[in-house]
Amino acid sequence: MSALSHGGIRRHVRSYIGVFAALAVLTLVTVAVSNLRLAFFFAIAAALLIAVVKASLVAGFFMHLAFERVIIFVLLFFTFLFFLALLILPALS
Amino acid sequence: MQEKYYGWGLPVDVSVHGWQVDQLIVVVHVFMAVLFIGWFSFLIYALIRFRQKPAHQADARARHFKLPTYVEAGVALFEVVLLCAFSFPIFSQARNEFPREDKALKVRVVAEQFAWNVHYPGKDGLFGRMDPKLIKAVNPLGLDPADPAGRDDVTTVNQLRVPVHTPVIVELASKDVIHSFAIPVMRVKQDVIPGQTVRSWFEAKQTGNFQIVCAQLCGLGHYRMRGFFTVQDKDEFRTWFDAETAKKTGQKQP
Amino acid sequence: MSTAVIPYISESHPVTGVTNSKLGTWCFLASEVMLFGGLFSAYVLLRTGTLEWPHGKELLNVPLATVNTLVLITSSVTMVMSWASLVMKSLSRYRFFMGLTILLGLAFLVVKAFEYGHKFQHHLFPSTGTFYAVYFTLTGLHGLHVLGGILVNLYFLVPGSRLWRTNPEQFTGRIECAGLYWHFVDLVWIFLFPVLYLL
Amino acid sequence: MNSELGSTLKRPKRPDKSNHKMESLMGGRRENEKLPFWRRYIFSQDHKVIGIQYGITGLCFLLFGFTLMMLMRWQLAYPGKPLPLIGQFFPETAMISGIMLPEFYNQLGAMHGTIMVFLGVVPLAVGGFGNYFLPLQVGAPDMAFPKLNMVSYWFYFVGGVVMIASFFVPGGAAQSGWTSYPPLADIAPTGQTLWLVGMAFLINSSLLGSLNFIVTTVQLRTEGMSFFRLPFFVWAQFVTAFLLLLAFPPLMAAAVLQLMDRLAHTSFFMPSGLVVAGKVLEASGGGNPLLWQHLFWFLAHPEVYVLILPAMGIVAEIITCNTRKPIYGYKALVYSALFIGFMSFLVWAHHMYLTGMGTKMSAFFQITTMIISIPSVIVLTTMVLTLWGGSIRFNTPMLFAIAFLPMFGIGGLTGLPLGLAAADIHLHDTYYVIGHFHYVVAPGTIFALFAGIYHWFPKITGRRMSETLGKIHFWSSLAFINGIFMPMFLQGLAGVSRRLFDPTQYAHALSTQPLNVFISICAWLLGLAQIPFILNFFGSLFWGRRTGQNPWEATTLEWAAPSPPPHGNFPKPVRVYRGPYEYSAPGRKKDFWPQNALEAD
Repeated sequence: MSALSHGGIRRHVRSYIGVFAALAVLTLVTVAVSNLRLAFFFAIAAALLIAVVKASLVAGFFMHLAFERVIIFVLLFFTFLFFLALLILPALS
Repeated sequence: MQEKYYGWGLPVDVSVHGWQVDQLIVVVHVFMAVLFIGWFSFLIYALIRFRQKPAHQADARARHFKLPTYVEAGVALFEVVLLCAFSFPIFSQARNEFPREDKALKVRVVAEQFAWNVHYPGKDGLFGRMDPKLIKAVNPLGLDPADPAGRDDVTTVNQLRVPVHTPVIVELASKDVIHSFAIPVMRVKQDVIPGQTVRSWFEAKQTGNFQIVCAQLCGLGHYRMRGFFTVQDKDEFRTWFDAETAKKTGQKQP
Repeated sequence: MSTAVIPYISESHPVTGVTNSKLGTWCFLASEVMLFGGLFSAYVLLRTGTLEWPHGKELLNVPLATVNTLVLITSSVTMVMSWASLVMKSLSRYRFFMGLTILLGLAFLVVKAFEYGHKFQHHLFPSTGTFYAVYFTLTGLHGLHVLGGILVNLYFLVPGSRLWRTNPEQFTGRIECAGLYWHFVDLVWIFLFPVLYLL
Repeated sequence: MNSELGSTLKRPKRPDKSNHKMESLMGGRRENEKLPFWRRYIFSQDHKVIGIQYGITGLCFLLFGFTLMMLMRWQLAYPGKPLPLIGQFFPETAMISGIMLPEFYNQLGAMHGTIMVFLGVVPLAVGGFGNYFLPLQVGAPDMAFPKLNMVSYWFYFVGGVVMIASFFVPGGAAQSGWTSYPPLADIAPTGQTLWLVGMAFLINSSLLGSLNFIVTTVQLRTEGMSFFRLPFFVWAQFVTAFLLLLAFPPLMAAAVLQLMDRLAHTSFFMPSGLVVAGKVLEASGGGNPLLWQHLFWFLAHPEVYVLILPAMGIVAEIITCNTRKPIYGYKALVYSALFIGFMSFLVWAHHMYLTGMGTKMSAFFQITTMIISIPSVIVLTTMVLTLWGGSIRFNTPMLFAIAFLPMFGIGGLTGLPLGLAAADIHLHDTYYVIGHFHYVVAPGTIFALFAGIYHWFPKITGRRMSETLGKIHFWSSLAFINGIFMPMFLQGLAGVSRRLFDPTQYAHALSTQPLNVFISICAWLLGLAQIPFILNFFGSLFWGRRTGQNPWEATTLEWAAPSPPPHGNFPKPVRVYRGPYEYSAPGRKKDFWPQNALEAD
């Protein structure tokens, strides 16, 4: 990553500003959605969806996951799998 | 009198449905013995035959063995049988298939640090209301005197008496820490988590005096938290129960 | 400090394509995902366990938290800008953006401290109820992670940057890893904010 | 201590192709000698010195945990009788004129479990052997992050000191089992808080260590060392590192929650309306004790695979080396280890069948538990088939490694009835469980660690341990260890529950009391049987026969470095040409072909 050409990094910087704007807007959106008094299930689904979109923006552009090598994805795939198991199974039993 | 109940292996089976648990334990242990003896004798044979001898060199050509893969497949298959034919039905019977309420004796057992409070609903079949704030030495369950349903309830400490050949539904609760209500001879064990009530059930097929065990570490008195589990004939149990109710209701009418 | 020469510290491994420190940082972030996974699992189990669970909106100050979220997002941007300016070989712009990141992080902590102080005044402590216990524990542990991130960034702002003169490549890699950690801390807050404040 | 640089360093002839420069490698070594004593041996960053530090501290804690058990066995064999000789030296809070108190027995039980698992076996297996031999077997000069490696040892050391200190606080050490189930753990005396703080240090130490192992294995493999040319020991440590990395943090979260419960009076694990000793507890309530059990067992089951995987790695190395034959089914072994690592995250609730869990959930966890038993069967079978067609040498490490196979077999098989929920109804929390996991850990992992010590002692010190003392230690330990744990299965079937301070209170336990006496005698004799090992271990440091670089004629890379390897491990960078276990290759004079040997010789 650090061996980027001068032009390449310029493009990256422009994308950071775009991502920042998107994140700010999404934050305001999620607060607005929560004020809509949706049914309980939809409120959770909406909030989590927006949070996931924001998270993937941060991870994809700021943490350069979009340009990362496969070994990092293998590591994150298994971590995410066990994260889900830990999140869901206790509540089911 | 105690000896014939207990020994170095499985204790006597006093429960009508206990044979299923014993059968599964025996089947699994036979399966384990067969596997271990076969596998261990192969190990010993290989050690003796291929020990280091002068002018003998190991041959690196790995002969591909067919048998082990079959054995592994067989083990996997038998485990499926163990699960579906034995463990799932027995466990669901113990956890889900409760006897019919009207035919069964309902009892509540409240565990506390180092004693079992047994609470019978009495003739009206209703348990009196309990309130933690009312708990005192003389009223360990915190029974609310104002509640009419509780007036005829019989309460004992560490004494669980049940009639023989009658299904018993036990409602378990704990006042302080995690205990575990276990009767080895009945093949019954159920963790009692404070903050939740959980139900278990069993049916005795033989009279006698047995013991209730606390199977989960619950503090420094865990080892002496022994309860007495007495199975009596139906009429013997009724006379005992009537005497207790009379004693309890007798006190109520001055 | 003499260490035997360890390869791939600043140039990436020919096969895996990553440097040691980046793979190490991602492993550390994986363990942090599991740490917050444990805490979120506690939140899910406790919330599904009880019937009455207060809505975050009534008890917590949502507008202030929204501002706080924007503060943290801005600090994420300035962090990645500080790394980008190192790639563009200008130490001064790096120092500017890194300083900004640290200030924004401190601002986030000040807002949190204000929120906590406000609650303590109203005698709302972790021991008042499970909702407050979850709120204080999760945001508290997240706050400690933010504090840790600030200390690391402070080190890289002044003493750490001497490495720029001797080995700029390695220093850029270090800032990238500090940036990964900081973005992760922001990512956790992105999930914490709706879960605690909005649902 | 013993890493003086006897070998003269010839300047290498061929120019260095690989990207690390030769001069700085030489420079690194000369610079290392100039370091002051405390920087070279106490706060050292050399993975070998750290490995030895972990190993020695781990062995000391194993001995300490063992003595705790020997005290417990006295109370179980002769309940209520004063402990002869040393009984009067204990404070009033533990023993009154030699007669043990129940709370002290619970402290011994809880700390025996904690010390043996978290302070003894894991640091020895992962911290000691992993730190020392993973870089060597991978062909790396050192771990990827030396400073982090040093910090991980000192976190472990502080955690150990905190654990020992917890014995001396008022109320004694943690006394709610090594599992520390709340609400009992929440209302326990201050020792429990120290246990949580100690655990926090141990968790972070293992985390930093596993990070190092993963990056070293992935990034620092030398030229030619592809993933499938790695020795199985490296694979086992690699999978173990992932288990530590991903399973420990949830326990860290649970420890934070329990610390909040104990110090900030929150009630994550305290349900409402608790009445303790007659008084209503004023905690805010609403908590769920099962939350701790889920988070704890989410760690604790991968933790037991952390205990067994390095042992499998060590046993695989020693068996192939001493049968002079390539391992049977290397790929099957590696895939089994990976599959065990993956499945170990999905089986944890088989410890919780009786907590009121529904039949659907217990069915799921029974299925995953049965699935995870298959790779263990495959691992054992491949190791036994490795013996077929070999030329087996019965030296001490090989004896321990061979004994590991049937012992781990019994441990694994006795897991079957416990994994079936129906049989678990009767066997849960009885001595059957104690027999099951001790067979896996004591004659299993600890025998494998002994095998590792005997096998690699020449590489670490340049001297051999005595074979006669080794064989005395082996045969006596094997006999007594089976004498301890085999009768426990009978007690378990009889329904004797675990953690009983005085088993004679129960009729069904009273009938097995003769077994308790027999077990206790075997336990004390096992303690005596360790004396030959201790003498052998420290004696051979000075009087053991000197050995060269490769006394066992093994093929893996650590035998390509001098004994003991200098700082930076390999005088000349090694290059790997073939798989790890090329023994008795047809048409060659010597019956072993080291990984780094050129085609010709």
